[in-house]
Amino acid sequence: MIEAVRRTVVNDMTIQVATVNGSGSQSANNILLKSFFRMGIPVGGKNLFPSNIQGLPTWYTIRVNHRGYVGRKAQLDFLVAMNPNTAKEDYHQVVPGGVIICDSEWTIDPADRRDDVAWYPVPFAQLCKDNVENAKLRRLLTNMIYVGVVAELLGIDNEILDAALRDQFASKAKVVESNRKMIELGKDFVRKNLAKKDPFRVEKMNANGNKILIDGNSASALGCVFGGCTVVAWYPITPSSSLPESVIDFLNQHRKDEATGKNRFAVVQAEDEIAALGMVIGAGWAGARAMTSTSGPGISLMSEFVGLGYFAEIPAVIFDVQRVGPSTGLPTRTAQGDVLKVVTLSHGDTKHVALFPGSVQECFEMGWRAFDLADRLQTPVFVLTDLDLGMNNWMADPFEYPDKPLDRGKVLDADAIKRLGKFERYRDVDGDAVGWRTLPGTRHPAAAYFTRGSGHNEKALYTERGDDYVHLMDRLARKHQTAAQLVPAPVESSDSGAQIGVIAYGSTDSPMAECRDQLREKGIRSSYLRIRAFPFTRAVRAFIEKFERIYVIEQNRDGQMLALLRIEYPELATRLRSVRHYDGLPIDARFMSDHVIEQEHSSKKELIHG
Amino acid sequence: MIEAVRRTVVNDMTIQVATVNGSGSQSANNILLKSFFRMGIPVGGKNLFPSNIQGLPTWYTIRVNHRGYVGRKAQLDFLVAMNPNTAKEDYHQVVPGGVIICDSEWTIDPADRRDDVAWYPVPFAQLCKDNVENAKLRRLLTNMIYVGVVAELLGIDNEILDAALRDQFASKAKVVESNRKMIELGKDFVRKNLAKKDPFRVEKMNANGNKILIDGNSASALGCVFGGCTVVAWYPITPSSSLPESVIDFLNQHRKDEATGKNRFAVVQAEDEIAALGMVIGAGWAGARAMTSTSGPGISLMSEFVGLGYFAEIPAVIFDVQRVGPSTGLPTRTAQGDVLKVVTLSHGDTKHVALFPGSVQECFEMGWRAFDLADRLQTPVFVLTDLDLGMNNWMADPFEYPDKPLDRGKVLDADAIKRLGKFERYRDVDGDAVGWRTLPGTRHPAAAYFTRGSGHNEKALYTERGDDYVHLMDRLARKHQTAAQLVPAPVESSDSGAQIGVIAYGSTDSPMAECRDQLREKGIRSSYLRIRAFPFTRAVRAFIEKFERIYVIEQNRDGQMLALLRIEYPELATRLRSVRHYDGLPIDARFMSDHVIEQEHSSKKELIHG
Amino acid sequence: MAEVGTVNRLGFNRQEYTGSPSTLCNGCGHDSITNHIITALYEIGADPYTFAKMSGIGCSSKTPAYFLSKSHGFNAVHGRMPSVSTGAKLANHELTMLAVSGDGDTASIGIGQFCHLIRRNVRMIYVIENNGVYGLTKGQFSATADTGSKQKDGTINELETIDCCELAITLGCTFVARSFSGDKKQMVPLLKAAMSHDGTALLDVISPCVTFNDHEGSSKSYAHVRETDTPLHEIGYVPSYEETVADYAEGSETDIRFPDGSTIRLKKLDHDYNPKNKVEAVAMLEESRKKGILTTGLIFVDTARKDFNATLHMVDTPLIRLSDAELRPSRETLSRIVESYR
Amino acid sequence: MAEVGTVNRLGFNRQEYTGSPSTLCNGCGHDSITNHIITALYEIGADPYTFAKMSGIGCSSKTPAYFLSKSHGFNAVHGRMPSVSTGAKLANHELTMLAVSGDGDTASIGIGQFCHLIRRNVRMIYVIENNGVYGLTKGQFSATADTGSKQKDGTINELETIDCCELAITLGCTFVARSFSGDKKQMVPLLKAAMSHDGTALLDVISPCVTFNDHEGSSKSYAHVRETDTPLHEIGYVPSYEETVADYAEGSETDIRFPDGSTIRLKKLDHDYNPKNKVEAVAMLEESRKKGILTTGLIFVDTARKDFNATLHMVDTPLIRLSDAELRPSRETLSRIVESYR
Ligand SMILES: Cc1ncc(C[n+]2csc(CCOP(=O)(O)OP(=O)(O)O)c2C)c(N)n1
Ligand SMILES: Cc1ncc(C[n+]2csc(CCOP(=O)(O)OP(=O)(O)O)c2C)c(N)n1
Ligand code: SF4
Ligand code: SF4
Ligand SMILES: [Mg+2]
Ligand SMILES: [Mg+2]
Repeated sequence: MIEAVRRTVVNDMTIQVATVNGSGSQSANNILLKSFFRMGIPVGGKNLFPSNIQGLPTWYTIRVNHRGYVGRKAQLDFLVAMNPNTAKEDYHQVVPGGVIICDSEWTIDPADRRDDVAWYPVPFAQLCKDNVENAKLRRLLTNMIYVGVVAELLGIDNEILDAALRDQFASKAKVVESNRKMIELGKDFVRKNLAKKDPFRVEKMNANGNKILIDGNSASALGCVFGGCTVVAWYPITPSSSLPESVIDFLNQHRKDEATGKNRFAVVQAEDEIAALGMVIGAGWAGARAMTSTSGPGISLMSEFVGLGYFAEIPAVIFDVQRVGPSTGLPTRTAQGDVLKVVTLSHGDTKHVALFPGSVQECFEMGWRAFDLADRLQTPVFVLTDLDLGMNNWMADPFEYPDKPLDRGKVLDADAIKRLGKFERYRDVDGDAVGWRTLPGTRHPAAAYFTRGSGHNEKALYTERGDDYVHLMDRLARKHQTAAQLVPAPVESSDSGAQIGVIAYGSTDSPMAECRDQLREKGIRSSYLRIRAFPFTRAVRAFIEKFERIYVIEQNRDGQMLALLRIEYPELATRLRSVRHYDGLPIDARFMSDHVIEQEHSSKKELIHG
Repeated sequence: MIEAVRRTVVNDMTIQVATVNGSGSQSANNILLKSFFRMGIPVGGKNLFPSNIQGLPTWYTIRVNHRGYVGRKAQLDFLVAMNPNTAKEDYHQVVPGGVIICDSEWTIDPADRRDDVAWYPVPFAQLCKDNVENAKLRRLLTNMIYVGVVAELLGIDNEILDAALRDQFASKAKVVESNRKMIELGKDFVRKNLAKKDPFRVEKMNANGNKILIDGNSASALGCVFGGCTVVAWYPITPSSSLPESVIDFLNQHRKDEATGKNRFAVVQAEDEIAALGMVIGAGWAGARAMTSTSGPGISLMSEFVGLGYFAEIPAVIFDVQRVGPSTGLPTRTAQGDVLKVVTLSHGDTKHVALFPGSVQECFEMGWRAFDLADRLQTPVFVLTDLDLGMNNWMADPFEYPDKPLDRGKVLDADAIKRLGKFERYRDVDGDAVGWRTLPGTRHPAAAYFTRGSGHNEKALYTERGDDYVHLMDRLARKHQTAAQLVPAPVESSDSGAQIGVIAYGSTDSPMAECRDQLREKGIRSSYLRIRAFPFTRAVRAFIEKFERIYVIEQNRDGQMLALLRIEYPELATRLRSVRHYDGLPIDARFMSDHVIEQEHSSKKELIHG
Repeated sequence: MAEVGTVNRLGFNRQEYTGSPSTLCNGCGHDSITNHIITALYEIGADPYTFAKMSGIGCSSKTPAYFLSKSHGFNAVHGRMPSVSTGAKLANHELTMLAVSGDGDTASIGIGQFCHLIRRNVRMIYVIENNGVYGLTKGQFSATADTGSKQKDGTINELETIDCCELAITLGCTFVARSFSGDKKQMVPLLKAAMSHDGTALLDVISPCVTFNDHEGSSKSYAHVRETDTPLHEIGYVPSYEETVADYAEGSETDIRFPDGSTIRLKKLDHDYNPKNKVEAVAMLEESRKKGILTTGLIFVDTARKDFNATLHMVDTPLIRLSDAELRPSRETLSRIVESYR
Repeated sequence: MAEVGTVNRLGFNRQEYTGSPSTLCNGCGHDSITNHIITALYEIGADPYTFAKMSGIGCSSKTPAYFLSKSHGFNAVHGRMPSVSTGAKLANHELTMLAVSGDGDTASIGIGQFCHLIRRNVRMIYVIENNGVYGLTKGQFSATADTGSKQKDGTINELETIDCCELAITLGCTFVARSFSGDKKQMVPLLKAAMSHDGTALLDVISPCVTFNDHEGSSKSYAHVRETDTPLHEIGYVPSYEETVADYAEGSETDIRFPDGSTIRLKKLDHDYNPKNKVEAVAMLEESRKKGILTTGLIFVDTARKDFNATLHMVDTPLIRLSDAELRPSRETLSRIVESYR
């Protein structure tokens, strides 16, 4: 039996909708998400979907939190169970004191009948049957009933909800109408038939200021557009596809010649990832800003071309929206499992530049900066996001317009060569280890050079000489040092009197504030360094030097960032500890803090005993 | 002016023949090499050739050394200059007191006229013209004149030389005859026209006992044949090609059905490296012992399939005969630049098993053992050699016949399943983290399972559950620990009272004895650990723990083995120092000892000042 | 055709040829093909323990999980199923290789391996479940999308389409058929014949994607395919263990005999078509492309060429069944070899 | 043909179209092709500053270093030149893409990219220097090795040969020619025409490897090629800036006009051949294969299809010349976009 709840819980809950994919619940969930958002309550939405198209279990989780914790929280308060196949398991996910909404017609096994939650049965199927004639539409529209139910139970603002509904279906008045009707049905049912027995409520607040709600792939795509990218070559793969697909949409909207309607860009859906990167390399060589986007298997396939880009020094931007696993793995789950792989990609001695956006703002910002970096450094630049960041919706401050013009890097045109009197492609004339380049088509007899992935000297002539090779490889190593000057520095945030350091990167940032609050509650003050790029900048070493124990928290099995830090800072290696989460769900704050606390305790024990 | 030399130098010299490739000098060099070898003098031959087919400079270096130092020695004693295009540079490579043989018709720039060497002009072109009618044959036969010249100057045993000549041209009496004639011409010319002014001589000794002379690729190929390999899929690439090509030869000789003449093997020249490994994976899955062989670019292309092999647990053997560079690099130069790349190959969390043969014996032994390991561990196993080891001729003790029968690993047939009553492909029933497998075609209703690179549970059923994934990945990590029990342990060799440790692997072993003697001369006693596999066995840690300073010596820019050691042993990371050689030539003893000594001195300085 | 009772000649009922339940969209063409495969296997009395089910990645490539649960299956990586199949077949030639791929898996990323598989004539059944789009990644055009076909969002394919049948014929494929997932009557005998064929048997089956490519303007929608489907002939399959009964009028039929003794019988429809002529086949496909029709049936067959295992002169014993003694040469052999390096 | 003086219409002498000295074997067919390329460029008065020389890996792929030293060149990775070329052409469509590849580079590892390049009809000249072997890795058979051809060590190729011309035609290639490195008279006008062609212009040139594939029993030896070479027609090229003079008898010639105003004139030899018919082209190639002859000439041409840049509806300005303002939308645009996510 549920205890009568007096206390109310306002603007702090995790709601999960359990459905099947292909059932159109995404619109319903978006409307809920947007409503909370516009009520000024911090919110985050995460979609947990299967690697298929229709009919398999899918969960959408909305976290509403007045303190701004919008990372994943494993504990579930509020369940909308729409999928009978997973209901049994779903029921048991809810915390005591939580809420379960399900179809009143379902027979529920007594073993699953929890009496520590508020149980709201709703005759979804029946309501729908009674109110929707078109059988095809029924499945779609059922979802709107739960929107109404949830809205009524939680007290979502009516006007805001209706505006979110209208936005969702744009201008299609008829669609809006039929959906609105279903929402009303849901609300009405609650009002007439259900007594509120749970503590959860939402109330307008003002925490979201100027913020927007956007997924990381759209943000990265915008970064590409504002980074001046003109050539996009890609091959579809989850969870990356929506990135280039968004680029296409944005380019079509914002990069056409108004007079002729023609494209100031080229997008090619390549035959595979090898060809995709090949096209990017070709375009970059010819002087365009070019990018591709992929996930794990594509990264593996791109290995050989990445080595060419590194060795022949050709700009390219590669987005890796990481997913789980070696091989095909879990295509619809999130991970940070390519970090070490990407920065050492391809055979032989290579070290690549990689950026790790930690938020959708940074997807945008590093998105455009990646093109500047690639041109400036004349090398492939990776931008590593992940499924969680890329495909889920996140709140963000409005994106800032680039603070500097496009940096095309060191390119000489015919006039410049005339002035200089000579040109040698691979000579380090400026001490930054980056040579000047010319573009094909440059009208000067000294402009041409031959690009190759085999041995070449400063004049770009073929060579097999050992000293030439060493000279080139040493310069490339120095170029990596130049890169360390140019990549985004890490971001530090410190408690006063911090006892430990915490290092994370990418989407692992999102539950970090919550995690550190949890640590603080246990008396552990921490300093947090968010790494934003490889090569590491000086600040990374400085941070590690400050603490005896630093926890490197990441979402892979093998501690890939940890490995990189150990390689780069052997003398600090023993300070580094590891917290790793790799079940494919976004890491949550409790997991992080529990593991840090546990290791802190055992380290203290060691001190006492040892 | 050359000083009159009284002292003689017996059985200790480095001879270099400078020619152009495609000129047929290989036969001449082989005859010389074999003659020294059969005279019982330790000898090693290294071919330095360009990445083209005909007409470019090529150098063949023979090191003769009574102490058994047959690794590369950068210093050159004895030059046979047959290539006018490189002569200028070649002359200056010779040590004072050395020898230069060249064509007496060449005009030599006074600046190149060294008077600190013994200079022997020989009218090669003229002798040839006078004695060979067929103009086409002339170029080939010229080489035999220098064989005669060298033989006479050094005192190569006549009978042995003639036997080597006959072996070289097998049974072709006419060819032997015409070549013999040229050798005699050379000898005769020396006898009649040249006064010996250099100290170098060879004399029969008895250092080679039972030894053989063989290249690493042939040895590896023999390993495959004795490892029971039945399916070979490959794609040509230097310096790997001669490995599968030797496998083909050996299989044709030793693995035919005598009755029908049919093949008990299948060799496919695949369309590329992706397909090559795909075929190997398919064959391994079906139960065959299968292998492929490649070099750097092929390794990059194989990434995706390697990840599948790791994740779906399919045996495969992959030889990587390493060459220089990222991208195409220097295809005909040697390196150890794939070490880190190979053991972490493919996206996501992967850790692969790799063997590092340090000699031709080990190419053979690890060659066959790799198949046992792959079957036992059900995973791709890499065997990493390099151009130096693979394509050059090395002395070796006769190969030992495998000390145990083929180990086909954990395979259940229909009877076994009947007995057991059930079968679950990916369950760790024995605690070694390796499941039992069945082969397609097994006649039992419970035998079939579905192999996939996507998420799977113990029953090989598709799953996207986080706990299943973690369970699987953790087992794979444990399997790596099992591997550490099975791979070859490192080999240790210690000076009493050793002050430092030295770690090397693969072909870096060959000059190590010489290097440690050089260190000893400078008062530095060392212990040497030769790593033979990844994962590291316990002995590696134990070794590092013994010394304050351990030098990891390897042939790549980035210290790839060093990186692996730092990742695996962070608490020992600061003990590890690095000596890296990466100009594409085999590392030589002096380079190693100089660099160790230099760092030893600076470490001592540090101790004094700090 | 064999009378369909509750069990077939091996004593198996139809159920025993099925697999786990499909997770594809309701109405997906691929599920129909799965059914046809099950029917063909059941009717022909196939021995499940001899099969290896091969596929790449995609909705189509998932389907081997949905039939023949008693057979081993291998879901390889995207576009690389041909090489894995080649390796497996070399290892054990007694396996009947039954492969399913998608148009993206075959004609986009996989076209290289597809070409070389055909060149080698590896004995296998290769079914392309061709919907003109990448189903699993949500509907992008594949390389088999027809020129002028429309995507759901209105985008038109302006690129040339790759006709896998024409490509295969050009490359010397020895069995090339085209069909439609909705045409059980045609597909089942074609599948049976494919199993009898000693070489690569390609079936390019138009298999509509109801979720992403079944709308107006799509040339691979059910409606459009039904409208333009033009069979070359009526097809009957007579297994080796049944007697051939001549029940057609003289001249109206062609019999093609496979090395295993079975026969495929092509009954002429409105015009003559000779599936043994490469150039005629190409001409027919070009004509169909021009006319915008989908010609289905057995387009080309050549029963004379050697399969890959034969080309490689392999022994009859499957390699995986060779004994240790047959695999590892003797101690004496090693000594002899070593001796030759002295 | 233009009178060959010491300089051409741009004032360049022949020397200015050369590159660094070849490092190939003496007598290698590839060196002859290099010469024909230089001749064609010189005669036509090509502007070296507009060229991009593309290649993969192999002896053949080295040759771009041996011509047009004033042009940028790109020696990509093995088999992947087509994608790199596609990218470069998209970035700057004013570049004249002149690509050289080998038979291994194109038909083995590169066949996937080759197929898709053709499908896209990227405007470029694509010369396959076809010797049937991998020269650079010492003579292994490639996928274009003819069935029955013998290797130096006596091994016979028992696999089907891939005919790159037939393959290209099947895939819709818009300019397909075959020639022989030793036939300057045929190759030079073909190369000129290829430069005029608005799409992918394929020249599959048999180019004997003297070191590994020029022996008795090889179907790609000089001797065998000379013996079996059968030209389809005599070829003349009239550039746009010259007047066409009708100097052939009525009916004995075919003129094909390219969009740039130039014309290729095919003079009939012993039989009629129409290079505009796909099926006829395939039939001819099949016939040649059967007869064991090497038919050379312009096999197929289609001047109507759009090239890839046109298919992509790209602006006339090369992408690399767009201004920063054209590339980066305004501050206001960003605000508007951001607004839409509120
Ligand atoms: C290397 C790689 N790239 C991309 C993907 C993503 N991917 C999965 S299925 C698929 C396309 C499948 O299309 P098709 O073969 O036509 O099968 P369908 O789903 O249409 O049946 C792609 C691109 C992948 N799994 N691996
Ligand atoms: C990925 C990769 N695999 C293999 C090689 C080795 N390789 C270099 S050239 C070549 C074959 C070249 O043959 P072809 O294209 O016919 O050129 P040819 O030398 O005959 O002119 C190969 C296999 C390579 N460079 N890269
Ligand atoms: S998405 Fe298309 S191809 Fe995939 S299961 Fe659904 S209908 Fe079939
Ligand atoms: S090996 Fe053959 S292809 Fe290569 S350069 Fe020599 S002759 Fe030419
Ligand atoms: Mg498809
Ligand atoms: Mg070739």
